[in-house]
Amino acid sequence: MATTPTSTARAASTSRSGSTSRWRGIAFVGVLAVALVVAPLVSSPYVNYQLSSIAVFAVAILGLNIVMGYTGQVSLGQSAFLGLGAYIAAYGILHGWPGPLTLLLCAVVPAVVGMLVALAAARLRGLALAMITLALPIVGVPLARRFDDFTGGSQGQVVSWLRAPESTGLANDQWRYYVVVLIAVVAFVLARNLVRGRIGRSFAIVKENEAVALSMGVSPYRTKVLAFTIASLLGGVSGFMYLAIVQYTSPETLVFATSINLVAAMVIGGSASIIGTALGAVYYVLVPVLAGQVNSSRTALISGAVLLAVLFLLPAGLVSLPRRLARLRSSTRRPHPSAPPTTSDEATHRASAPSATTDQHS
Amino acid sequence: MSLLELEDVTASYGHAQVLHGISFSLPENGATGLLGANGAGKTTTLRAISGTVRTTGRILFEGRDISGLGPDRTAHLGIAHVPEGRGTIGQLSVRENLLVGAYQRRDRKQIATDVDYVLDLFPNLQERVKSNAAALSGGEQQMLAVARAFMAKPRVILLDEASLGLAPSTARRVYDAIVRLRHEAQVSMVVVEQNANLAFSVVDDATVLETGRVALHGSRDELMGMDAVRRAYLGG
Amino acid sequence: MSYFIQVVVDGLSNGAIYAAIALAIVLVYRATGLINFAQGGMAVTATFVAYALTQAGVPVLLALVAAVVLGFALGALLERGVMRHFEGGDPDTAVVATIALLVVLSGLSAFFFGYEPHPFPSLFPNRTIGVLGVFVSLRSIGTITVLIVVMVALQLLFRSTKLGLAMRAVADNPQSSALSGLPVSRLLMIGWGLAAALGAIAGVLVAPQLFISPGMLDFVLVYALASAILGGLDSPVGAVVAAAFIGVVENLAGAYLDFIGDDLKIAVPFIAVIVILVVRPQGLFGRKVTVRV
Amino acid sequence: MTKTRNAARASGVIATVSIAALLVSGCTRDSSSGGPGADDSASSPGITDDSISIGISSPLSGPTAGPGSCTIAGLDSYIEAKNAAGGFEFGDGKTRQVDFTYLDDVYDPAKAVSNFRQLINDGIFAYVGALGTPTNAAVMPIAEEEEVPQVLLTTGARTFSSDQDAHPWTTGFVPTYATEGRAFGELLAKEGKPVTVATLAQNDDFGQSYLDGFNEAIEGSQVEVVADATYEPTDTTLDAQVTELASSKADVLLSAVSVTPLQVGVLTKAQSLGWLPRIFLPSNTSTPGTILQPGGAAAYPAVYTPSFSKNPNSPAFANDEDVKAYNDAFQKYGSKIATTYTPHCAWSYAEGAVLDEAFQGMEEPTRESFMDSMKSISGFQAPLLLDGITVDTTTKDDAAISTVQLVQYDGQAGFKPVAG
Repeated sequence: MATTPTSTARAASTSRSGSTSRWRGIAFVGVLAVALVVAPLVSSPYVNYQLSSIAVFAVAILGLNIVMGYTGQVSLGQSAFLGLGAYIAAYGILHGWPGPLTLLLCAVVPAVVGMLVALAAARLRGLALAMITLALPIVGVPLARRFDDFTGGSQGQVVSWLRAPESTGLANDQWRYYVVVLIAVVAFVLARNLVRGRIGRSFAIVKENEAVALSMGVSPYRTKVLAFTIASLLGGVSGFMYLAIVQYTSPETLVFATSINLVAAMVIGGSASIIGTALGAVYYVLVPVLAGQVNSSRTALISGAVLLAVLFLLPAGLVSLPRRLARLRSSTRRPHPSAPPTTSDEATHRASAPSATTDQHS
Repeated sequence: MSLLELEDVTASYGHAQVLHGISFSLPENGATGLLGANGAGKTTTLRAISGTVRTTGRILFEGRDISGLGPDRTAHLGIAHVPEGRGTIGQLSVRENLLVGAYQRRDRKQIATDVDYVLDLFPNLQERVKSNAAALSGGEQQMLAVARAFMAKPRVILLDEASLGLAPSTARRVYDAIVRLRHEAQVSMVVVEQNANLAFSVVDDATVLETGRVALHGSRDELMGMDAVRRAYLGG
Repeated sequence: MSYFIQVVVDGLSNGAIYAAIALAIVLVYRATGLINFAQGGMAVTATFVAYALTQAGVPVLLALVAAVVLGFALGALLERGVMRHFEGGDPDTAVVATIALLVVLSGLSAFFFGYEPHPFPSLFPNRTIGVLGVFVSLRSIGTITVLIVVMVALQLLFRSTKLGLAMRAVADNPQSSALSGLPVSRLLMIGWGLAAALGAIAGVLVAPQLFISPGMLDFVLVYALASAILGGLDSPVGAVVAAAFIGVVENLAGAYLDFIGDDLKIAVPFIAVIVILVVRPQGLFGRKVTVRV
Repeated sequence: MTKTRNAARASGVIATVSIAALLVSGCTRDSSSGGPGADDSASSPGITDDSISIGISSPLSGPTAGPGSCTIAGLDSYIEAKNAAGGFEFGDGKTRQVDFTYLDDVYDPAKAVSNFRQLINDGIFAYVGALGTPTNAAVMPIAEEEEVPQVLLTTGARTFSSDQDAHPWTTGFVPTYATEGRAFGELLAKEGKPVTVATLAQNDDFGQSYLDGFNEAIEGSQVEVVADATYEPTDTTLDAQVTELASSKADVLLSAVSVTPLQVGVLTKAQSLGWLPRIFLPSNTSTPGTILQPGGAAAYPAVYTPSFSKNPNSPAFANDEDVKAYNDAFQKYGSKIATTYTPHCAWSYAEGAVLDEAFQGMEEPTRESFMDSMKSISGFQAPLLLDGITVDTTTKDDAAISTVQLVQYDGQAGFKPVAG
């Protein structure tokens, strides 16, 4: 089969509503932009803090999604880059470096560290790769304690900064919101262009089949190193943003558990999806809050149950909700037996893809 | 009575229907081919038979309707599916792959004899019997896939694109062994193959599929005599 | 000199703890091909069953047997009820499903027993024997003995039984295994059941030292994962040797390398693992897999 | 994927979820409480004529959830018991019910900040009793900025008490770790003979403050530290550290270990190596039932611990009035929150009484008045505190409780006063 069933269906649906959907898309971006600008003006500091947190973790998850979702490599070390970014930001601010320079270093230094790790690790796959990435936060925490001149040790560092300039007439929480949301929007736009472009295609081919990638002149190794580097860069940037809103960093910032939660949030939002990334961040920030409102003593149990429930209902993530609803609607119209156990469309998609590629060349 | 008979079989993935009523039959000790362009539904037809895709219509095997049975059940009944892309088990050695093929058998002594037989049939495998399947070359993996299917002592082998990605000479060797297997072991076959020259070296007759429907059916000689078929599938 | 030997012996007893969990990881990887975060949750839950029984006056050995049986049932049930839903889909989704199971299982343990660690009775006498100034607890010796038995049993299971072969085949390539007539679903269920049962054994072995709490295995799991991977992931012997290696190297580094100290000694085995993996991606005992194009 | 269409749909989801979030938190900028000068009325947010609301964020899940739950359970027991008995009397002559909100932060500073902001948003009057050094450190600057009291913290880190002029809205409750360490040092220094000491400390501010206090006290005495080791709270066992320390054959082991199983491991390992020093244990890991008995502490010549509260489970206090009141209240309220006893349960109960005392001195319904009153308590004998231990909040550089008593393990389920 040259065309997979899903892509056929999708192609049909786009051609049916090509131009309307483009207008809808533009209208949506407009509404979203207005909402993002207006939201902090009408919201309480608490809501602004939560919205800013979503922006922070969205960027961290975006990095994770590039390496895991788009390129298909395991990473359990994203929290280490988040923490590294936060520490660099704290050090820079406390030493009076200009904000933009600090931000730049928060991007570059973690990117270099990530690249060095990836140069060694990118030849590995599966669990071995998981192991190396997992070692980063595990080793990072005692390192952060050890170098307390740089990090403030286990007490952490309070950094009171990023106060709203008088001239803006904004409160601090609003100002910080605009700063982190601006960074997040830039990161998302750049990432979106990246994954839609040539590099994004090489990510997808490497994820699909490394042998095919080689035959098409794409080096899986270099592609993976690039993906890890970008992921670490975004992790570092999210660390800068973290310091902007939390105003504090300590070894707890980079603990392993955060990495795991970020991975869960990424999958919950939607693997290999930009919008899914944003939804994952919403999930990451809001579910613990909602769990706390249900019962503070049972947050773990509630979060776990919610996670499991979402995975059950939407295995492809929150981003697939509209598609899922559409399918439910049509299947009530035309009764359909439940999907066969061993062959989901995804599996078919994957199995048939290499043949499709080969055929184009023959 | 035919060994295998498909009657008006349809199949779909999700909402996309891929087969729109396929019918053909395979006699005892026969070998039939499925030809057609990409997307014609050849692979899906094999998957319909082995039970890895949801179908409607009837699929009779030895007179019994097997539609709706899963792959482990159809394998138990004697249908061995050699999937596209070979489907060897990479982390297992050649010998272990062969033993997995014989999983449902209880006749230990005969299993040992059959292992020797397939290793004789594929001397390349004999040399690498302790290697992991993932370490084999493409041709060797394909040989292993066929050998493993044979180890189940099936009544029928479903062979999907055995020549895919192989050098012409390697593909030829694989098919030579398949021809030998067919005659020596008395096993029936349904062969899906892009390269009709290779296919026609094994099969007695063939069905041509177009977008999920039967376009043409005929014996090997009839089909080879048709200009349209020759142009489309025989490169001439 | 006796100090050096004592450091090594201490390292070995730490290694025994890592090895207990590492064996469970090897088993579950062999049987399901997944990074299974729920492994620790299942082990802790099964160990809590044993704990509840010992609290009710049941002898430890009997409680262990009950935990193993219930653990098997729990593992099989989770596979049947939860994980089967994710088979054949995106593997990342399945991994996150195991994370969700871990969170739910520890949440449930906490619901019944709280987060505080509780003392757990040992299978072995709480005594220490000293030879030439080197001291080793009977508990460590007993743990190591049980581990070796489990290790040999696992090695036999995977290398010499049809069930083991089938489990490995299913973990590696479920589709092809199904086409060869392997009952994939049942084998995965058995795999999860065995993994949880082994988790129960591991949990009961390490709980007297670590105390039982929902988070008992959180950090041990990390070491155990390192051991399993260093050992090559499909080799029970490799996992045990690697765990011993990690335990000893860590202790020696802490004791003899001043710039490492007690705080950074955790980094030593991890850096060693990374170096070894980069040089030898299949691990110390894994079989080399070259993927041809 | 088909871009815009799916995007538009998914965006619908985002929008819905975000709106839901805003609705749940249910508030706009105008109704926000908090900020200085935000209110025109005389009273601060979170207080009315018949109620006052306070909040706390502590770890309720994860590894530190045991102590974390207790910091809430004890306080909740005191508050609910008092509410049920009619309410709290305030210095302005009114009687109020206390409305108590608690949240889980999993020991994560970002979550603690989020929780703190949520609590302010919900209109709490004060933030009381939270556990955890990094979490409280992250909250402190915001408490200052928003001028919200962050008081009676259950953490012995010096940061929260040592400079109250710089941090006027923050106070610690329990003795600082340095206070505990100093008590040990003083005991040894007073003996006036040469003593060798081995120290084992957690590699963070807890361990470091302990050692700092100890070293200050032994300066110039004949007490000498001959071996030292540290550990990470995430270590599996401390056998290696104990082996190293044992080779020093020191007379005394100061084991500043805050993790229960590890502390038990230290006690068992040292005696298994044939090393039987006198042992000093911190107040949070010296509970007889969970640590001393499983660790076989009776084998050592002496096991000391600093104490300032009564252990409600100890038979020695079974007939104590405070303990009875505590047990009744805990049974009724706190046991729903914490299932296992740690000393933090007793501490936070006592903390409830200190809060009560501060309320009684509060002449106006404002946070300023509350802080004034909170910082002028002295000589107050809170329930469950040992005789001779009093609460004094008037010092500018120490926690509300700044003294401890050393007690010695009696080999069974309790403690006795240190001989001599």
